[in-house]
Amino acid sequence: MPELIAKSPLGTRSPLTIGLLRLSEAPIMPMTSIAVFPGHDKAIAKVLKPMGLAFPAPNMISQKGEAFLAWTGRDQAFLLGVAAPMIPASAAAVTDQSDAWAGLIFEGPGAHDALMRWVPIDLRPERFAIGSAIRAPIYHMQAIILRLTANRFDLLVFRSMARTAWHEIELAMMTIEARSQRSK
Amino acid sequence: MRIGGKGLIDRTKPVKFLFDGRAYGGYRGDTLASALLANDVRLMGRSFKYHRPRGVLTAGSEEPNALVEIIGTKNQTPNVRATVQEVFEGLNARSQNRWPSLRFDALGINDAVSPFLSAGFYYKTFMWPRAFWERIYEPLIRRAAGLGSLSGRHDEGLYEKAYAFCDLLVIGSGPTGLMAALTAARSGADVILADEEARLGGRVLADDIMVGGKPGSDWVAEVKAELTALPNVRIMTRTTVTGAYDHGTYGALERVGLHLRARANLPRECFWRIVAKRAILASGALERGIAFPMNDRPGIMMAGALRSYLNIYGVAPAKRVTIFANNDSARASARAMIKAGVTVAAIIDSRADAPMEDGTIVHAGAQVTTTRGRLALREITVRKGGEDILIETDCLGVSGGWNPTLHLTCHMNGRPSWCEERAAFVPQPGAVPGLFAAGAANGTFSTHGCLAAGHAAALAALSDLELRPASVMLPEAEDAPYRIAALWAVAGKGRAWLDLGNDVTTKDVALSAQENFSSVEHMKRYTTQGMAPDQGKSSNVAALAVLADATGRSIPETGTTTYRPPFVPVSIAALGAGGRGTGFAPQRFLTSDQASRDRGAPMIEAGLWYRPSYFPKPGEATWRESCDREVMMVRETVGVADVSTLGKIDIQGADAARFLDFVYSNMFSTLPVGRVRYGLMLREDGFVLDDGTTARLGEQRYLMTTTTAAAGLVMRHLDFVHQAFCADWQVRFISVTEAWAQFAVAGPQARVLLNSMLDEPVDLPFMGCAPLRIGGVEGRIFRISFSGEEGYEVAVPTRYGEALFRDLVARAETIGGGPYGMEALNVLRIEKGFITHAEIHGRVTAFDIGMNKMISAKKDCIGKAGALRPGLVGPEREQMVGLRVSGDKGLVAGAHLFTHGDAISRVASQGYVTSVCWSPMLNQWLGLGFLKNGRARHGEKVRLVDHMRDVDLICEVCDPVFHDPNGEKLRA
Amino acid sequence: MRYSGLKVITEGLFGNKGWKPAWRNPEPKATYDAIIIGGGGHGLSTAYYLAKNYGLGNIAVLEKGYLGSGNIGRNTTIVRANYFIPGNSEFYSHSLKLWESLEGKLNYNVMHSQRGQVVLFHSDGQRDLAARRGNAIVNQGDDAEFMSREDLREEFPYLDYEQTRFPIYGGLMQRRAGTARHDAVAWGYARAADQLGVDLIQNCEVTGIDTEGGKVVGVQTTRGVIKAAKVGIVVAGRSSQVAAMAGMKLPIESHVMQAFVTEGLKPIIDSVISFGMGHFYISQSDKGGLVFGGDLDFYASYAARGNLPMLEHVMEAGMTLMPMIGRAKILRTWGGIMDMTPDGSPIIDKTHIDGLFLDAGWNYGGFKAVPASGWCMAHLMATGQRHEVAARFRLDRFRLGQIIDEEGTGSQHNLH
Amino acid sequence: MRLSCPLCGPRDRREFYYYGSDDYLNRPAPDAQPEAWDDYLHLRDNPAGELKDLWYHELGCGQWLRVTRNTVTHEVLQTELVADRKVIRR
Repeated sequence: MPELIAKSPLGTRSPLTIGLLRLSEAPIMPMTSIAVFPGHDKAIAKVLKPMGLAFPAPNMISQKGEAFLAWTGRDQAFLLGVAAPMIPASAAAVTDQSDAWAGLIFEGPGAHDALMRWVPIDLRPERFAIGSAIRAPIYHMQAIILRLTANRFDLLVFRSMARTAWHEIELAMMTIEARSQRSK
Repeated sequence: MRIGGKGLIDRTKPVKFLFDGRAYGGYRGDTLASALLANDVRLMGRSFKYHRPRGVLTAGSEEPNALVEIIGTKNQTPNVRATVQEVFEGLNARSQNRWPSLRFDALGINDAVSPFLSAGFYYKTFMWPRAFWERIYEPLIRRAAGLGSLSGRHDEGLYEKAYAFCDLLVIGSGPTGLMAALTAARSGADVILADEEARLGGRVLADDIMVGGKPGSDWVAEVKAELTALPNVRIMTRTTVTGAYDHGTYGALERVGLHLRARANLPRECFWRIVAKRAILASGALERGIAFPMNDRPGIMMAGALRSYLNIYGVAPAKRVTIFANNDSARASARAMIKAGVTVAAIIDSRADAPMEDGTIVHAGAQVTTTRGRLALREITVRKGGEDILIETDCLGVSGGWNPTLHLTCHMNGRPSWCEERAAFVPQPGAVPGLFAAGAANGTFSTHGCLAAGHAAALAALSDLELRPASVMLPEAEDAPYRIAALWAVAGKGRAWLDLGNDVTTKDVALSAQENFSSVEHMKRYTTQGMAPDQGKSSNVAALAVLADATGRSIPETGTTTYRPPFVPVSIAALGAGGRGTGFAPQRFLTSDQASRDRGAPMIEAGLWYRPSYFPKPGEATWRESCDREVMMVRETVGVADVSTLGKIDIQGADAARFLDFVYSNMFSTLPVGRVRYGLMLREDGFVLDDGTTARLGEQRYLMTTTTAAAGLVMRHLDFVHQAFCADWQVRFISVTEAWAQFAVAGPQARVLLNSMLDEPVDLPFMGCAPLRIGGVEGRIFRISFSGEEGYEVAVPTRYGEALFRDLVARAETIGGGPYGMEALNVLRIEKGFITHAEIHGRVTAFDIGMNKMISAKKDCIGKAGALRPGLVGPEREQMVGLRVSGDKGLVAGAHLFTHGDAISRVASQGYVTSVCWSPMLNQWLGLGFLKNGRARHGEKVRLVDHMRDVDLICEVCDPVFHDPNGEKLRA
Repeated sequence: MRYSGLKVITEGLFGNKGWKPAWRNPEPKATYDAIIIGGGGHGLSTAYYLAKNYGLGNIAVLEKGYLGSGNIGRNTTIVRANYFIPGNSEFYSHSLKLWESLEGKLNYNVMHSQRGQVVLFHSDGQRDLAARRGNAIVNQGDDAEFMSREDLREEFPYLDYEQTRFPIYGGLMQRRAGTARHDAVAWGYARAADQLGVDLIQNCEVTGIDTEGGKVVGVQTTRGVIKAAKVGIVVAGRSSQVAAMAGMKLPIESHVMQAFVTEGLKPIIDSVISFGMGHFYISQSDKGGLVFGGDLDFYASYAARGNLPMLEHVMEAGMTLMPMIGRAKILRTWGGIMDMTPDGSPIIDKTHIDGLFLDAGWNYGGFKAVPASGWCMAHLMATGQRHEVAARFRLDRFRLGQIIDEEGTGSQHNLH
Repeated sequence: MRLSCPLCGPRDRREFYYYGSDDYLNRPAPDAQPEAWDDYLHLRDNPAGELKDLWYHELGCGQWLRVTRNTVTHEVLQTELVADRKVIRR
């Protein structure tokens, strides 16, 4: 009987702090794609309601306690933080995505500035409100960008590209810090 | 020389720098040009073609003459404008395009033979003898041409790119830009104010203008303080907006660290992509010269630049200044010089009705007809009323008028229109949607006019943005009319330069007209007018006027060439920031990556993934030895390979089967649950798109696999087919490539290995699939094979991938097996005649690979109609065959095939080889290839020729399946 | 007037006053034997070869703007014959041979410089494809050779050989490939055609094509009706619009492709270098500017200007391949409009209208094709027969599936 | 260059993959004549002016868009989801 040890996408990498910014890997958490079949919105709403969730509008997150339902596409959302509920097979395609993505937590004042080195989206707090979820590139990579609280981004990239994502954000953190030191 | 009490430089911060190896002193806030002028250095460069001595002409990024190399510790930067480069302690600058030195340049000989180097002379000569062009003429030309030099070393500097967004982008911070930014900012708009210079203020500072009753610099400081305090304003200095692109996107180059000594992690430059809902072009105007004979000597500069050097840098370029102008604006230079204690020898004003000037001689209706001085201006000749006057002077400030800096308005093909009154082109309103040109950039030249225009432009933008304008008081300022009488060129002996950068003279333009290169585009291309580093910023309009004159047309009839991005040259490194090295594309790592590297496997790139090539063992000297061993290991015992890179797509829904029937050429609705089927996917044009196996996991659930290379392509294709043709079907799909780590376990001992780690023995038919519990983890198992041996693929959630790989390999090794890499995988599949994208390379049909029968007759599918075209089937097409040859002479992929006995020529080519390997099992070289009518030619000996690698041999055509043709091992 | 070094010197001694116009500005006649619509490289070379090879004296070239105002004046000037699919192989091979004697024939220095072009490869698979290409080139009778990584290091020391993303495995070199001064090609053909009596009529836009009973009889222009029994449409970039005047719908989509030039630099890049992974190719002009480009902007456009994403991608590719160019500065960027066909290969063919011929669909390979395109189009217009080296460039090949697809990307216009 | 994805909002052109004219939506019947397939796969009006074409929000939501655009000015007049189209029954 083999002993299968779970490993997170970045393994044992410790959090990185440069200046006021901090980058760390998020722990693996349950993540389920729920893709509603045409005409089954109500059936899904019925499943979500007891959980205190609603199917999110585009670019939005529905949240209740530990559970987040983040919009990820047309008639598609990712349920994060809790195990998937029972969903009738006729209502939605349910696919486990927990292992498909690497989660990065990027936080600190001005984190948006660093991220906007790579992301072609206006991520400033006043333009990218708490409760937003978008699909957007981080440089060449597909990503999901979530804003759950102020001064923090939760980033999801394909698991195999976690190191590239880390490296790129680290670069941005370094240059932002060097710029802040420039006048000194 | 430095003038006491003037300028905005920080005199408490002296800096030392080098120019051509000599040390000079300057102050923080100086540019290289201002610091050199302060040290009375006037010779700063050599011209492009004639290598004539040149000094600084301007005080801005439009500088055509004073281009230098900046020597860093690790590298050098060519063609840096001395007028833009700020000095810092230790700055090392070097003049360029001269040998052996700036003062004595051997190629100065070109100047002496200039009559033979007229416009386009090179099109008319150097043709004979033919072989001399590449060997003699062209190398000579190339060596003489060019300006600065690259070192040839990698640019290790740090660069970055970034995005920014705003309601309103204000380009330029002179009176117009500051007023616009202030108005918009107070009204709550989200504003970016960008200025090319290190300081805000533009010509308010350069001209030392009074604004609102106080010195301009005070007014600028007040506005700056207010803007800085506002949260909705972002001020970007040292930032040049370089291009206007579609839908409110602007490119901008920020000089982040170029004004400082190199520091760790501080980028040299940043290229910004600014998305603005509206923009105001407040970029001011550029002064232009007058083409009078010998107008290129060091000491001859723009009249406005004299004011910039004096008011910003506290520098007077000379002791005895003369002014030559056709408009009023240059008078300010004379006044400023006098006030600073510099002698103004005379003002030469070409207008007969030129106003007088207190305390200065004004030669009205006069022109400068020639100049003297070898390395610096010494004397000028002025013609007035038929008489020549000699004036001793070491600096001549010239003003031929002002051209609005409207370049950005041309970036979307807009053409400016001619304004006779201003003798200048002015922007076409709306040329760039959302961009308003205002102030001097729009032809308004008084300070009051600019302030008002900035305010008005902001109001227009606010109205578009649906923001209520806050009240802003317009400060008082001068409102003098702009009076000019156009003067483009002065007749006389000697060359009169238009384009100083490319050494284009009025004679060149006249010659181009004489030779019927009379369209403005022809003139530009024939003479190279406007194609130098300054892109004709100070010369294009005059050249156009000279051409108009030579062809007897008006300026509007003659037209204008257009300005293209970038407004100022932008380094490739800044535009390509992030792309260096591995940054060019994301790196994808397998869960087994570290385990493979631990075993010394060289990793190779495949579809952005890194995959192990082979796993060397002690004593193996070449990759072939390792590969052969791995192949035999799979054939004889068991091998383990990470195949997680294959694309995996989870397809669900009541219409999933129907959907697969539509996207695959063969049938999937008939596939039983728990079984796997090979599928062939076509493009709509009938050629093969991809292949792979698809498993039916449930009545309404399939798992499709794609090749590694085509995973993204297939996803896009499926999305298209679904959304375009059957969006209402009950089907949804999502990539699960990254969700599963999947390992091939192949070989006669595969089952033994698996059974050693499973609770229940494996019991799957060939092409079966089932859920699997392994080490307490829910996984999947598929009995499929890409090797021809009994094979399984085991999939577990990715987090367990590394552990499972290490465990599988360890177990395999206990029974004589082990891991195998891409090389062995390739040999195994060639032996079995399985195809990859080496075979299905986009020009191959199902017919070619012998799979025409896989296009089901019972249903429609993507590509079915396309595949029926006559050109896609038939014996004349090259069909896939096997090739083999015994002996140690190897087959090579890429070789062409010929009928034995035929001459080697394109027409005779019968096909080509796509994949080859040495088969350690069959002890011969095997190949897959395509051969005309190949299926009918099994057994024929054909000639294989590879000129690239000197291979010429005879090989045998055969069936492409070399190993286990009946699949007995697969089904074992 | 004949150009020569001696002439340059004698004219120089006398103030360059004696140079004659390079071509006349004739008024259009009422009737011509043949009309070429389009005064670009292909149109001018067609006219030249019609006059030169077939003795047609009464020809007009009608140009909407100025001569050479299309893609001949806005390309990256590369001349090569390194195609590998039959149809392209023989055609570009023929074209390169014509290039090699062009200056003498035209008495115009087009600065055709055979400085070599190397296409780099970055994997075993790419190496094998390069070999297949190289072999096809040699089989055709042209030159190609493999360069190892070590060979490359010696000749191009500034490439980033340590770069691990797409490491350099080797390259396929064609020594006879190179560059030419693009504008001069148009001017050389124009001047030579003019000297053979061809009327080059600028600022004359064709607004209609007149036919009678399935035969072409002439064209309508902004300068009046002009009659001719033979009309050639040679207007790459606007092919669809002009063909539509004759009721034709073409297998063409128009796309913009950008090109870039840096400020002048002392010689550093001697050959043309193409990056097999990054859609990037570069050469250095005689003036010293690095001239380079990449792929299409990829969206249908007639705007002759591009956008930042492709520009940045090309620069990133350049920085990956040869980081030593980082400090060179982009001086000018521009765009050209490409006739993109569904297989990436051109069309030189008759049309459904008698006497109306089409030369179009040059994708982004048009510059090097200028001599052979004119040669074959002239042959077709003069004889009514397809020239043997352009026999496969048929208009109906897409319907029939006789595809000439070098890239293997299929019937999507922008992928070639 | 920017396109407004009906789901994601205004986005940079670099997030999108381009296919071609929306002719690709008008798939002929399986038994249509070769000329119809030729028209579908190859022949294009290719207007210098207003064009409807297909873009894929590849680095975003994965939706195909039909964009109405001017090929001369690059002005975008409309974007809509291909999937929202009235599906042509095959």
